[in-house]
Amino acid sequence: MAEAKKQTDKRGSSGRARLDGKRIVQIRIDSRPEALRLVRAVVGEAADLCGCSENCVRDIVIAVDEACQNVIRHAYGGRPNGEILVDIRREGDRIAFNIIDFADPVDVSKVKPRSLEELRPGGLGIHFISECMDDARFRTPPDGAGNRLWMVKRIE
Amino acid sequence: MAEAKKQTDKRGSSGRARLDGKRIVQIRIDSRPEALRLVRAVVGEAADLCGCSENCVRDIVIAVDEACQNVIRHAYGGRPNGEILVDIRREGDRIAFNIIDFADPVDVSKVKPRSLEELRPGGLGIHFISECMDDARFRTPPDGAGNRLWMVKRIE
Amino acid sequence: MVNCEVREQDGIAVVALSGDVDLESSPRVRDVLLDCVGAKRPVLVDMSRVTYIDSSGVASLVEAHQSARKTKTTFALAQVSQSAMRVLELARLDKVFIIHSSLADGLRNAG
Amino acid sequence: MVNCEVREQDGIAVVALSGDVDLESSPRVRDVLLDCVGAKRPVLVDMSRVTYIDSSGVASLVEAHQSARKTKTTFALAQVSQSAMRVLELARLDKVFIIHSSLADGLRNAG
Ligand SMILES: Nc1ncnc2c1ncn2[C@@H]1O[C@H](COP(=O)(O)OP(=O)(O)O)[C@@H](O)[C@H]1O
Ligand SMILES: Nc1ncnc2c1ncn2[C@@H]1O[C@H](COP(=O)(O)OP(=O)(O)O)[C@@H](O)[C@H]1O
Repeated sequence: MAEAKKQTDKRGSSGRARLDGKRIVQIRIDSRPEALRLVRAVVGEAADLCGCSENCVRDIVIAVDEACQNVIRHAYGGRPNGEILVDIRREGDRIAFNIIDFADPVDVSKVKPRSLEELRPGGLGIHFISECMDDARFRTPPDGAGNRLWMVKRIE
Repeated sequence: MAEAKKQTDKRGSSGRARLDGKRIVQIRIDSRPEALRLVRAVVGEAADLCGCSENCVRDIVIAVDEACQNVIRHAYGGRPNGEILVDIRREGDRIAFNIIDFADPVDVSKVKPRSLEELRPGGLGIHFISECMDDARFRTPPDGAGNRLWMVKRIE
Repeated sequence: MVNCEVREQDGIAVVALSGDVDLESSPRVRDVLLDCVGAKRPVLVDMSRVTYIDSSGVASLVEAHQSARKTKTTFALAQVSQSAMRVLELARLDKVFIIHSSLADGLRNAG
Repeated sequence: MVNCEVREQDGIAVVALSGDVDLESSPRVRDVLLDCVGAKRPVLVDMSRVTYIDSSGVASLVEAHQSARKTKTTFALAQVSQSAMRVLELARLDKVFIIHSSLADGLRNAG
């Protein structure tokens, strides 16, 4: 995943990172595994609403689910009382997904996929995200937030 | 629908109306008809997650959809650029749904069901809401918001 | 999110609705139903694949029903899905509309 | 949200998974699979009704696969749903796991 290019992020007048595009929907959950299906349901419907094919919807759901899982397991270290905000926007012929948490800022250099040569359980999330999305990287989070993973997918 | 009992609402230290219960999920949409299916998807999953039966899930989805429709058509008068916040919380053996808008405050005395004797199109939403939910009334909205419709349903 | 398929069968216009009939899609359903009723053939609406219908969808059915009454055309529903039936019951319309449990029944009686 | 049904057929433990295998439910799937593999019978996982599987679900399958290798037990998948197959492909596991297109095939070959 490309490292955050903080200097290039657009900011609103308050210095708050501005999210690009026209918002479709925003969902807020606690950092609990059982909330992931709420995210999958709304993300799948939103992608379908934007005109994505069945395969495109499937890939989007995979990537957003994995990103939220990583927030639960890594950013919040399994604590169930954190918040996760998933903001979905239309940017022309692409859909942008911002996964925002309120945990401590993450060392983005450590967020990388492992080689798939080695057969072992785990370590697939980042790989799934890069395969399923057209772009994904950490960007400046809004004020008060800890991290923002920005992912985009071309509607097809 | 019972009129708002503003004086009995709990308020946080900032005077903000406090929403009771443990939050399950919150979804934010624009006041557009096509966003209703995003709401139905997440509301249905949330009710199912709480252990509601299929019939109970169905009734909840009907009531929340109708409430959001009324916000789109009446509170925002069909303007598509308003925001609707649906906040879903667990209160013991009940689920509470807060439908919050940022339109002008509504004259709640005008929000009432018509008689079903008369056969005519329209005028069913409030009736559906009272049939499908165990309680529903306007309550003090959070700071900055216009209206809050609070609805509860016993999990069964 | 809704699909309206109209076909002619034994002189009856069979309208098969599928998907969600909601605030977004009900104007289209309304147009299709009123068109069919306006053509003065009996109209039978197959509701077996209606996954959701809201008050605006019900309003479209009521309009078509009223228009059919005026022109003395038959307007009936067939094999209403469970979730649509719940909404018709809530609206107390399950006793107002003609509802057939099967399409075959509807075709036999609508002509 | 996941259902794991284990039945014995021709000396093979057939595990039918249905629903979403995700971060919430994969620990249970993992336990069931490792139990079955531990019993040293061949294990065949029917994945036809898996509506979703994430990386944690895949990890459970990998663990069971590795445990079966150690004990020289057969561990195979059968009739993998489209959405699960996409995830196995993403993980490059479609060439690692034994995958049968039908349950009958799996039963014939697993024993
Ligand atoms: N949101 C995150 N916050 C902090 N660290 C993360 C985050 N996402 C991923 N990581 C780091 O990247 C690594 C690889 O992630 P992933 O490919 O999803 O596999 P896994 O989570 O199974 O280790 C993780 O082990 C973790 O160290
Ligand atoms: N959220 C709302 N804001 C303002 N007025 C509302 C709202 N909800 C309902 N009303 C009022 O209550 C009446 C009855 O609503 P309803 O039973 O849903 O039928 P309909 O919307 O078809 O008229 C509406 O006509 C409207 O005047």
